[in-house]
Amino acid sequence: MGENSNSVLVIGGGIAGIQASLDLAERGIKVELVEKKPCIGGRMAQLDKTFPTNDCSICILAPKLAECYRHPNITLHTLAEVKEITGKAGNFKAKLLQHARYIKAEECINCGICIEKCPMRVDDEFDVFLRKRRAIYIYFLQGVPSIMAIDPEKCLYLTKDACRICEKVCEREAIDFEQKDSEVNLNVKSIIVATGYEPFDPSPLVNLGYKHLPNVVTGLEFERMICASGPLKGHLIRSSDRKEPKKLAFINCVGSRDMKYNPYCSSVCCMYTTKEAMIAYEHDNSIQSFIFYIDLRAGGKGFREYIERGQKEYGIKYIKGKVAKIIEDDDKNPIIIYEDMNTSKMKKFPVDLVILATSMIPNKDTPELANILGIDLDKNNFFLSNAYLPLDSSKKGIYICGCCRGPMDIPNSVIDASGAAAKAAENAIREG
Amino acid sequence: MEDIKMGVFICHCGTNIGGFLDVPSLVEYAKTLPNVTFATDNLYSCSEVGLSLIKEKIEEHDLNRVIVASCTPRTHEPLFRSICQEAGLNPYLFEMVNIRDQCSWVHMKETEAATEKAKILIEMGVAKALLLQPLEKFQIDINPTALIIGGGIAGMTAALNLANQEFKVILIEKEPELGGLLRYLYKLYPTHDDASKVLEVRNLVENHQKIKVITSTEPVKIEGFIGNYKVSVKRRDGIYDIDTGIIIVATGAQVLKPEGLFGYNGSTIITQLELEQLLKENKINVKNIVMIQCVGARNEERRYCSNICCMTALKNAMLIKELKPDANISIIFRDIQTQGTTYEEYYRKAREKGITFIRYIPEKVPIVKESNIEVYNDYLNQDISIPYDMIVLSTPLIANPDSEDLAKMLKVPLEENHFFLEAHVKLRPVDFATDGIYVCGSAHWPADIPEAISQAYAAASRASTIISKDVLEVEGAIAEVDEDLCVGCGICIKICPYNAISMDDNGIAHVTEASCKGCGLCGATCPEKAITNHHFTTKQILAQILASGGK
Amino acid sequence: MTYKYFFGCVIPGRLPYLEASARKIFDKLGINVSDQTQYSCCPDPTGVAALDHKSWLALGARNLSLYENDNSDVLSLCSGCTETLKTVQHILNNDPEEKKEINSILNKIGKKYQGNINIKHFAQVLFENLDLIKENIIKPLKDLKVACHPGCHYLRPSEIIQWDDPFEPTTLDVIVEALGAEPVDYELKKDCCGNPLEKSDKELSQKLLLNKLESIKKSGADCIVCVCPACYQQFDFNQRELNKNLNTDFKFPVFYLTELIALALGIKGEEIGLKFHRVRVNNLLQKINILESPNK
Amino acid sequence: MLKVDFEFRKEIVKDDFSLNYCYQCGTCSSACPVALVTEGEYNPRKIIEESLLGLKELLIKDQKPNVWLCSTCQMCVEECPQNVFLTEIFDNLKNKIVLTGNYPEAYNVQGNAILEYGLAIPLTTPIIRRRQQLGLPSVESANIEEIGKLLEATNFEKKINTNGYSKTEKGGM
Repeated sequence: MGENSNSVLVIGGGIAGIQASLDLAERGIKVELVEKKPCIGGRMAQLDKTFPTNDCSICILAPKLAECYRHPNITLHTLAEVKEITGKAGNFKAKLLQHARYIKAEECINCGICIEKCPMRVDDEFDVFLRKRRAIYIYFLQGVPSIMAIDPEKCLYLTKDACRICEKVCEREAIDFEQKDSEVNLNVKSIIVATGYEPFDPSPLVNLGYKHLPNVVTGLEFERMICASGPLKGHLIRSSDRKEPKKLAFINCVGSRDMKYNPYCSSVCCMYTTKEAMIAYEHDNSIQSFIFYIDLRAGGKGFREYIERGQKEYGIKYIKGKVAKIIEDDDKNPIIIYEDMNTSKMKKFPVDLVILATSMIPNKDTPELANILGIDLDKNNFFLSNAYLPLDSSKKGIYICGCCRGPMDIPNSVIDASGAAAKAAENAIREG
Repeated sequence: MEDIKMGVFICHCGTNIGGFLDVPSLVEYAKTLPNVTFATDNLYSCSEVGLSLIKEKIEEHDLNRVIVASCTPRTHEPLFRSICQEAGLNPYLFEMVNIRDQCSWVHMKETEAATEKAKILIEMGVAKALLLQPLEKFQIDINPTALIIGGGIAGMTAALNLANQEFKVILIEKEPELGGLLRYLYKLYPTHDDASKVLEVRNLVENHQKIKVITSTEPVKIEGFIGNYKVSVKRRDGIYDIDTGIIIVATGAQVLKPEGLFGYNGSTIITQLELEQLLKENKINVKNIVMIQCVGARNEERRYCSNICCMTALKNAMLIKELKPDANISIIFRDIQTQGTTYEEYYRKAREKGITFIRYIPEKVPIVKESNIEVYNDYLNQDISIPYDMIVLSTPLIANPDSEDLAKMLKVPLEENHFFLEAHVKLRPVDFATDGIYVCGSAHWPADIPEAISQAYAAASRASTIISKDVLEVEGAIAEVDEDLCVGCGICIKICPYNAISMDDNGIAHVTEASCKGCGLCGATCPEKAITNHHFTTKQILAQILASGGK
Repeated sequence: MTYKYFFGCVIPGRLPYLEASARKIFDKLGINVSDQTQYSCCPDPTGVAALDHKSWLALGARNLSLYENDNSDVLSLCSGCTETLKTVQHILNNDPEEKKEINSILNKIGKKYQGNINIKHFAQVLFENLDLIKENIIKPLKDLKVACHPGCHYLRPSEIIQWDDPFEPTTLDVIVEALGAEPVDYELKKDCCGNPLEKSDKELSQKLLLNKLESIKKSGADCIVCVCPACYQQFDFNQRELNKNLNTDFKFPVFYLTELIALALGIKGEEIGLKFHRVRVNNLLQKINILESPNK
Repeated sequence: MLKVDFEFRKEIVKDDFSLNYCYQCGTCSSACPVALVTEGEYNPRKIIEESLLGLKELLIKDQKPNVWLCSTCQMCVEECPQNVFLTEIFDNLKNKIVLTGNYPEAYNVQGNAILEYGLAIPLTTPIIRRRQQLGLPSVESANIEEIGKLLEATNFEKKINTNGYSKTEKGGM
């Protein structure tokens, strides 16, 4: 990459990174898009539907993935991480660590034979550990680039010098165990950080029973459970007895607005629990959902109407109150202990399945990346932004967008991403 | 006659289709249809593998018609078309059949019948594909100028960014000065910076070489199409024309005046905006202040939550506390809207300052008496009384009354509350369905200053993707008027939602190719059948109807 | 490390046999604990604290002042005392105003609170000497299923107590397991026994006890272990009364943790006054061969 | 109708500032074992809301909900997402009620025992005998005059109800 070309480094290949890349590419600016996972798509790819339109998430995302892959101005670096940034606005030098994929990208046609034959079963991160994948795998079915990757920590050959079955069965000889991690050096004018979030693990809230009670799951797990391409093929059943749950309870603010865990509001849970309850109802009209909330936050466009629709057309019951304790009966049905604030009476409320709307928290490696980029974090470890320059990081030429600067929904991430693209373009031109 | 070789690709869409329809039998059926020389299935046609397969088969079998039976053209047609093009096929020789949204999803429990329906749908697709004609896309020149309507914080921010990207920007404002609602605010949340400090951006805008600011000006007529809009604006001294490549709508919103609500009188019972003025002038000298939230919002008339009033109330309550620490401030609310990191922290800080929060339910709204407010306390299940010296009503931002006129001029839609309606709530939040027009700030939905700023940058970015180009390629499947049949009745001009048809000097309707989206309204409406909608010709549609068993 | 006992009111004044078991095991384990005289009521965090915060603080601070400047940690035999002493120290160390005021009161009796000592619950000291206990076990408590009742003030508020996990307490189970017994889990493990409500609503106090006992019964436990004299009284003294009032039939022997350890260390039942228990413990201990069966 | 009393709220806040942070989520009542067995008649959340509104009559006179039913188990404090120290706030309310004299007798018994002996449970002859049997040393608790002096400084005797208590009365716990 020559010094004179206008190019921007985008870190993170979720919806924010993708939108920023596409805007810049269409603007005529070259983009280096870095994603640490084997495929771009991010969290949005894991969701079943999206509020408030209830569009199928992957269906509206997939064309953008393909567009990113095909756009002449975008270079994808998957399985890659930013290791070092030097220089300043207008002339940053980035050093990427390109992890070996052990696959010849141009040869793999994603036929899947290697997956069938691979003997190693590994917890599938994309499906939030609800099913197993193999050591050779495609990150998710519609993933881009749609080629295999080998998990070096699980592959029998790479860990124990055995197996190599994939190599034998691949007709296209696409397996390449000789590949090594490598370094990629780039020159860019601006940097956009779009590294997203991860869900909070609610295990420390012991009284809610996550991991102790089989029929208490997280929102993201539910999202995969109910997704047609998920581990249950969209047939909602509970893991304890494989029965179809009929009564669902959603608990909002799990780990959020909580000084002991995450003091902030995760912005999206009131809406997405409503969405999940709606989808459940659409799968099975005999399902009844109850959403426990502190404040019902629906300030976005059409959000309040969405909640009303949830009440009227989907029979969702909203119950004011935070739940501190969930127990179970002998049939493993969770029992929610809560106060009905309308009457101030305590209730023991048995349901079939509980869904915990867990907080969005910063990615584990955010502090490390902040260090590499030389930008500040806020007190919650999100990247620090300024109220009136919301997309600027603390360093000139580096812009932040989407959930890496605080919890937000998809439209706001997309707005942020386009906005960061505008800032990055402005910087590239002014510092050019 | 052309030798038609058709390829049919049937998509499983994971299990979205494959889980409910008998896809292999669809493949077998497709092979029996006229001119189908190749048929196969695909796990995900839109995946890279699926796409390469299509390309490979076009070349291998020398296909000159391609059908993908899968999801919806709304999201996927452009992708499949571009694949055909890459394989050397005219993209309009591609036809898409929707066997998911309109078949497998709606008949999940009836595999057999649904599979039969899918066969018919595919047969209809084949019938149409036989009649498809290659079409050419049009190239249009782009005027690298941006016109921004509205000089509030959103409009100014967008203007500055585009100008800094070295585009020519024209910013028009109906008021005599820039600044919008920001001019009336005292301090801003969450930092308590003076609004005037943020307003300083005005100087940068006014002095930027690339920005032309025109105040006391409103648009009266908008013509043209992406890259080539002509906007007529009215000034005191007459009407002027502005040529621009794109338009950004940043016209903001206004605060509801709560006439007749909760005893609003403008003196002891006032709005938050009026309170800002008192704060500016340091004129608060009462002790017990009660704020009521959702006044005129979240009710039958205005169902929506205005998004910014809770933070405004918290801010003003805290500012009063700063000026008058012994003041007792209560906020009567329904749900406190403080999303995210800083706002939730701000809410905690407001509680820390000793502000009293009382929740009310819509069934039992607060009653304002002479010196106290009576309200049913939902948390205690009983009525309580709060003494007051002053009441502050938090009213929503409502759409500007002139939005409707502007929407008509732009031929863009408004949503039910008369805010501008974007192309797609999720993924195209600042775009309109009409190309080259964008929206940001409270014209789109009640937005606070930080939100309006982010959106302004986003709109600027979207606009830059157009005006950075010299030429743009536009849709080929458009309407065409047969001049011999047209009688110049003008019905098509009225019905066109994209402002794409005009009357020429001879009284004959004329389609502006760059604006036409090929929606088909004109063709369906023309009493003389003078309009052909390419790619959806009467012949093609009739063939489909006949193939479905119609007569 | 050396310790000084804080006995509080209930154990010396009503349950001296628990004091005996504690003294015996610390002696036997060679843990250096000496007596401290001149102490008053801790005072009771459920009683005096409700009457008057200032008096509660002042009495607590006075007790703490007795132990200061001595290089010994406080070893409390009661969870309530532990909580009071820790909380008083926490409040005074975090509130200089309050500390000043309390010291002006203490000054009238020639005392001064500084706030520099460690306060430990006896179970914490035992947990920290687990290896020592294991080395000295003579009679492992085989085939004994134990429901541990940590009790509220042993755990909470965790910010001040800073010891076991407030939601998943394990320390007692670990000790019990080390003795050779089998700790069992039960749903209401971390719930209150109901003792403090005796002062305001006896019936309610019994309802809480009933829930606890039912939950313990479900777990299949043979006996209950606790580490607070208030809980001990609630379980041991009130079980019979509960049976009478509610027509139930609970017969759980209730042990103080020190008693179980004493037995495992080979200390004889009569030495630690097991006969004073209201719910008889002999049958159970004979069944698991800790006490000799009269038939043999 | 109940009247919001900002001044009384301020009094409660002065004793424990954490009251202010409550946002009425109901976690406390959901976690409270006493609320559960009383089906919400005892309700920590309501006591906090009444405190936030300074509803003195309900809190101090009517005692609805009855704050003396708090078992001080601290479950609510542990679970409260806003770090409100409910148990402490309740103790402070109890202190205020004590000044009105309208509180459960058992607390008084304890208070008077401490005034008299410095201990909540004074030693009785049978216990002293039992201690000897068990080989335990005699109890040397605080000098009661010293305790008396200290409690005089805190005004303890004036705050609690001492009517009917004499040197011969026995304390209890």
